[in-house]
Amino acid sequence: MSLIYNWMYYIASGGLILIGMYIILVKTNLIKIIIGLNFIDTGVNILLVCIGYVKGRTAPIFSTSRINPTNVVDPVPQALVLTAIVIGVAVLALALSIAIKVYEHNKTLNVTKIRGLKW
Amino acid sequence: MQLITILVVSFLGAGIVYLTGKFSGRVRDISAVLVSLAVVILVGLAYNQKIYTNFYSLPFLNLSLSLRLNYLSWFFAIIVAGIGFLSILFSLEYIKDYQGVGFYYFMMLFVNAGMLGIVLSADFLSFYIFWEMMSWGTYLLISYKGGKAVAAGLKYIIMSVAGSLAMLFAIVSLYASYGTLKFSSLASLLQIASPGYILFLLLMFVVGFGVKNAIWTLHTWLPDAHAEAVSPFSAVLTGVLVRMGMYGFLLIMYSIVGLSLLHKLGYGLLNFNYILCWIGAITIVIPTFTALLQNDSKRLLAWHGIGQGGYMVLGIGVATSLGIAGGILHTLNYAVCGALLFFVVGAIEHRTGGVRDLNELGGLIKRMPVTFIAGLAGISGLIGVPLTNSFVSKWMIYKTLIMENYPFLAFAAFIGTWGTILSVYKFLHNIFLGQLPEKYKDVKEVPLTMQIPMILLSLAIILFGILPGIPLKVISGIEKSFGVEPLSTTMFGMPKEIGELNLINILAVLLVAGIVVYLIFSLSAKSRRVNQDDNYAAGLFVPRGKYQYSARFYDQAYRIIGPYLHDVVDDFYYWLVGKSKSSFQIVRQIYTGNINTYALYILLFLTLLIFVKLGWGL
Amino acid sequence: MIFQLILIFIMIILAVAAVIFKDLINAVVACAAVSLITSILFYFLQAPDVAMAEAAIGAGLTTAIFIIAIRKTERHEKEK
Amino acid sequence: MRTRKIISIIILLILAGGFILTFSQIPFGKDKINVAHYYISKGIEETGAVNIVTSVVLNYRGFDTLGEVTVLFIAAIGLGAVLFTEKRVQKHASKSKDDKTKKASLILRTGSNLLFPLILLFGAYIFVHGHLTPGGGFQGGAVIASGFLLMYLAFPKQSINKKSLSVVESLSGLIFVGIGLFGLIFSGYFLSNFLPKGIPNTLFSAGIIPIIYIAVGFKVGFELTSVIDDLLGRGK
Amino acid sequence: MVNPSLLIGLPLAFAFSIPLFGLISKKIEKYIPIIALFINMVISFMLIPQILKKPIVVSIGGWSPPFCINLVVGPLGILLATLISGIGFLVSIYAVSYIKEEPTEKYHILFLLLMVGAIGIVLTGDIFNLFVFFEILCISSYALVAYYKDKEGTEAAMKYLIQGSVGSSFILIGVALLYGFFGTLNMADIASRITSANPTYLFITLAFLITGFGIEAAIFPLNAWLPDAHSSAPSSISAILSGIAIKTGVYGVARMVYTIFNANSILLFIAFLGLLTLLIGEMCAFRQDDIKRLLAYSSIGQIGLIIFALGIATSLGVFASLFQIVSHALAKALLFLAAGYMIYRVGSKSIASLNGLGKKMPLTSFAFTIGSFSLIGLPPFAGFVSKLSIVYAAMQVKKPVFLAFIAIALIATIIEAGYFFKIVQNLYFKEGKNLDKITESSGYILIPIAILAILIIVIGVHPQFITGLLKASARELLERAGYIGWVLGGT
Repeated sequence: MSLIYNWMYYIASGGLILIGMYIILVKTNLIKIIIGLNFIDTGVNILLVCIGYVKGRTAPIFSTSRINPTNVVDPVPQALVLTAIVIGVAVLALALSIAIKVYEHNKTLNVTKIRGLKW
Repeated sequence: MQLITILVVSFLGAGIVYLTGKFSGRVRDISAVLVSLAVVILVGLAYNQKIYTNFYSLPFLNLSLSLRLNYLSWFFAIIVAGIGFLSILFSLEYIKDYQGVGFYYFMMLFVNAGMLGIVLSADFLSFYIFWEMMSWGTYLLISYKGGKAVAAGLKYIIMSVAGSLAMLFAIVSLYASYGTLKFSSLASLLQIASPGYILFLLLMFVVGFGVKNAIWTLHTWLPDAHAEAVSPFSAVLTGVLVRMGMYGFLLIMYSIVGLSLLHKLGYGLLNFNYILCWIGAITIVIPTFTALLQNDSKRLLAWHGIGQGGYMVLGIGVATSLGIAGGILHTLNYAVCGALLFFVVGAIEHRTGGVRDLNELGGLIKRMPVTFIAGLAGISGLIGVPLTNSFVSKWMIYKTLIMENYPFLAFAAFIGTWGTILSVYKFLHNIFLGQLPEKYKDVKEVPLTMQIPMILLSLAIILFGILPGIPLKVISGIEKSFGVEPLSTTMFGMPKEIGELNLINILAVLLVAGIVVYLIFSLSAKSRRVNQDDNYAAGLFVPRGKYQYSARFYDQAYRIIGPYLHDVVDDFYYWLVGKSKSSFQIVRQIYTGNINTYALYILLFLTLLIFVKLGWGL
Repeated sequence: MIFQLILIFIMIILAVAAVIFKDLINAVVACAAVSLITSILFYFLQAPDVAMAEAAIGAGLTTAIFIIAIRKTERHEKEK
Repeated sequence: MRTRKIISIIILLILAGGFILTFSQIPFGKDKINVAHYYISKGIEETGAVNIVTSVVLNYRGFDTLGEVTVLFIAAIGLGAVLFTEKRVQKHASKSKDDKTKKASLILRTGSNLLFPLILLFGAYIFVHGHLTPGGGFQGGAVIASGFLLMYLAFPKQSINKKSLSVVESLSGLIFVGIGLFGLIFSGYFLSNFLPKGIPNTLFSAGIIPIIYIAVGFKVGFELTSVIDDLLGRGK
Repeated sequence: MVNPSLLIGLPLAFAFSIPLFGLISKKIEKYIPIIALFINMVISFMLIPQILKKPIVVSIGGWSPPFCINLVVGPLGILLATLISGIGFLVSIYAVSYIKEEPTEKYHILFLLLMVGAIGIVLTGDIFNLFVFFEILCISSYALVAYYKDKEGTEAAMKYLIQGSVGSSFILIGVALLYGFFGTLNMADIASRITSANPTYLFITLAFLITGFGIEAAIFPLNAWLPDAHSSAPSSISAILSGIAIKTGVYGVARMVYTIFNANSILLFIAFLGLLTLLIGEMCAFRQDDIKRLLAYSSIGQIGLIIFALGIATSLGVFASLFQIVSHALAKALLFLAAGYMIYRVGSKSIASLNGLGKKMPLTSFAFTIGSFSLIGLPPFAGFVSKLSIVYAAMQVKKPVFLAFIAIALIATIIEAGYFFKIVQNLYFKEGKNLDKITESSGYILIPIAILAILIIVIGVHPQFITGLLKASARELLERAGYIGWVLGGT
């Protein structure tokens, strides 16, 4: 049981990252590729948070004064993930706007057809 | 007298000329002539002084650029300055109606300054800096006229960049292994180097200088460059710039590696010098005979430039004191003759509106007598007729070949001269002799500023022909600096022990023969001057066409030896460029434009990195 | 612990479904579901701040932006 | 297409192998806290914020959040630049759209009228109590943005005055950087907490944190709204 | 004593204030980036003498280094910051009259924030902060590449965005794994603890980070985005991307390999990668007929040379690569600015259309010639000294493999000489069609081009100006103990 417990979240984050990469490698639809990017971001966020998780400890908020400082989860990865999520949204919004413009010009979202610039 | 002043005067002079050009043409022409004259005087004053100055230091590479003056550098410096001055003088009239004349004068003086820098530099870094500045300056000047000159310029710069990069490779390997680039210290350090390393260095330098001196396999840029460049610059190009390669050979083979070490390179017949002689011999024969077949006057002279370069390489390849002296003297002689002939062609081009095709011209002797005399002096100099300067140098080269008993090389040299005589006769005959076509009826003689350089150079040919002692004294000084036992020479030729050459006797004999011929000629029946076309042709209308048969002079010869003399080396280079172009096309297709493929490249790179470590790491 | 395992299993299934769906709206919905489950997982990993952020931004706004973009372009992923 | 799938699967397997190898070195759930001990133990009295994550986000690693806000600002501006259409094209587009966009259903309109102020209130609550309860500028901003999104859905023709949006955005950004520069002037360190810490667990504690989080809340809220507005292409 | 955090704080404040200035009057926006970057340049010039004596470590927020984000302003940092501010200042002058496309206010904000991102990357001492500034740089360059909103621009931006965000995710994975291993984010802290982890697994983290930064640094297989992005972006942006953005990627790779991971075994592999990039870049550049695409490929080639020099682990090798970074940044920015304005005047990007511009736009073509001669490495220009030091650094290593590498690098230079000389000839010695209405570029365009050309000649003739700073930064990169000492030893 402890083996599954230890590896459960890593499987989740690794799985999401690999699925995201698979989409980018194989799928030809532009929106599908952007979804793939979103998956990779989510996967990395899960990885970051579960690196900071310590078994049997609570969230790092001392609203009630009785929590002694030692049994609290690591706050730093959570701070990093906050930033990473918002960066993910920013890139996503920009990607979709550029995808809209690409669709306006090429009338297709199929990546194999959008090949004006090569060689 | 500081060496740096020579360089500063020439470089700043170029700048000043360009700036004055912005205001008025007259001032610019005068200042250009004055600057080049000043350079000639400055170099002349610095005759036999031994100077060595550090003028700039690069602490981060702990190197310092330095200049030095000895006989070798002075000898080449005076040629550079002299021919540079004469070509500036010649181009005053010639360039008047081109556009971008300010750029032309700036570049001419800049290239001259670069050459002076090469000749005066005392360490390989400043040598390389000035060398590169000269190369790209020449590139801009060759393609100055536009049209076909652009392709010629590109061909030149690619080969010269390839050559100079090979040289850079050797220079930096020298610096990496010895920590210094000064010629003097390198000369002593290289004595203890392994023969293999010296051979590698020599190979690299030969490639670098060979491209510039147009030895046989690296010569393909020269005909196009000379044919397309502006005539005054072609004179500088063939006379002096190409001879920088010669200066490089002398520098690396004798003042740095030294004669004794050269003999130890290679075993028996296969040593470095012998191969160089054979390259020289081939460079004499093949280009001279391709010159025979050319119809364009400039191209013909260009091929001769390569041929004569072969004599020089042959001369210094033999590595005897007579041979080296012959090679160096021939450098001077050909510089004079080559420049003179290009001035002649330039004069004709100037007067006949740019016509260079030998079949069109003819009979200009009546219209342009001074140019004819200069042309006659030039071609006799090229052939090596007695009483001209290259008779002395060719005589020395033949003598040393025979004394060192290289029969085949001597035979190649003779054939070379024979080919030169044939093609040069075609050059003179088609341009000056024969019947004057109508369209050149009103051709006048070239203006004075173009005649002076021609006259001066013709006098120089004759002067050095009769009194070879003047240049030979300097050359014996050069040989002393090489450590070769110097040639004992008299003012008029060679003393008895090396085989009598006394030009005064030859002069006396020829004078006597000349007077006798003149007497016979003037006492004989008075010949009546007859106009060409007032002969009686039984009432038929006499066509005004050319009676001259000189068109397509060596047609039969062309049919026989033409196919063999097809420039196979040039085709090889074009084939090489074509092959690399197609391979670049394949490489270009890596970027397919498909985003999935690009993502595939990224992940492939990542997995490659992981594999490289896992492979090595575990 | 079992509940988290089930959630992760559902999340992986939803992710694979998002890859397979041809209709982009379904794929986006699957993606929203994945980020919703992620926010619940963050709750289990004792990271409430991140859970709220992921819920509000990941599930809420990302889905909206995706749907707006799909409305402006094509809805179905045409194979060739 | 087949070969591409096979190659990518092989690559992904190798990457999975790499992940497994590396994750085996980072045991899940073990106490790997190293630098964070300082934040946990001295977090409260140094920054006065009860929510340690907020104190890390704003004080100890405030530079990241400043960068983060800049990233969002760039995204909004970049979106505006990419989706920018000249004025005349926009008027023409909005005129032609008038007839066919039917009004939203009654339930949606009244529901959203009712809910909108509540959502704004909830969003404001989140980022005002950033240093006390979980949540903060980003989460509150996102909630406000979803509120505006709801209004956009309910009223297809209306849109927010872009000019005021950009003013609020840049003002709140300036407040954040201004506080940073003030910190530099007062106590020699960029973004240092120069205001009094107050009593932990009360509203007005933790120096500059609530002020910055209010500014960030407004900024994120309005920026995401302008992103949605640009994407919908209704901006006046 | 000027506080280096102003280098990032001030331009950020200016960037946020541009929309407010926009309300007052539309014309002011064009000049704000100039003011901001001019102040940055002045600050960094004032800091140089002080930093040569003792590097400054500035903590953000007032806590002692490992517990907060700190800016490590060593010789390498200040060198690149000065280069970025300088070139940014010049390009912002160029952009005043070059950018006429409609939302100019948004262009200037994005441009200024791109500069902030670049300076932030170079100065920060914390890997997550490095990732955030890297994101700022990337996102603003995505938006700016798509600025013209034409068919090419959007497609190029799309491809650049996808590859860039894949790269950023790899960097984030790398940062997460590093935090997992060592529990700290401060570069010096990680560098001091690097030996405590198992080197094999650590290498996978290094692989992720190198791939992430390598995409921005345009190493061979990862640079598919560069030709499209640089050729379809506005010229002032491609000048910044080629001149500065790639260099920050190279700085990232160098920081990871030298300072943090101390991975000397991979340096030979990086040298080989650099050589491969050089060859491929030059080969592709030879066959282009679109001038900006050609310049983009030649950037790939030059970056290959820089990375190759970086791979030579000796102090002279790193010195040579930094010198090449400076000389390439100047020359490439000059080339893109000059080519951009020529295209703007002539109307088409093809090289054939540039024929005969030498007479109509003499100063711009003269500057273009200087830039291209400096890139080829001809003597009186800066490119010669840097290429000479690279060749010397490679030779000094005495390993036969480096001799072969440098021989191939010189052959690549011949290819590069091939296409640059062809363009110079087109400019001067070929007749152009319908060039009558073209006049010389206006004031705002000429100032940056002239200053860049003068800088190239001055550094070429007298390299001592920057060699002192270059030697110190090479030492900083190589002696990681020194770097750790600055940050952790004493504040």
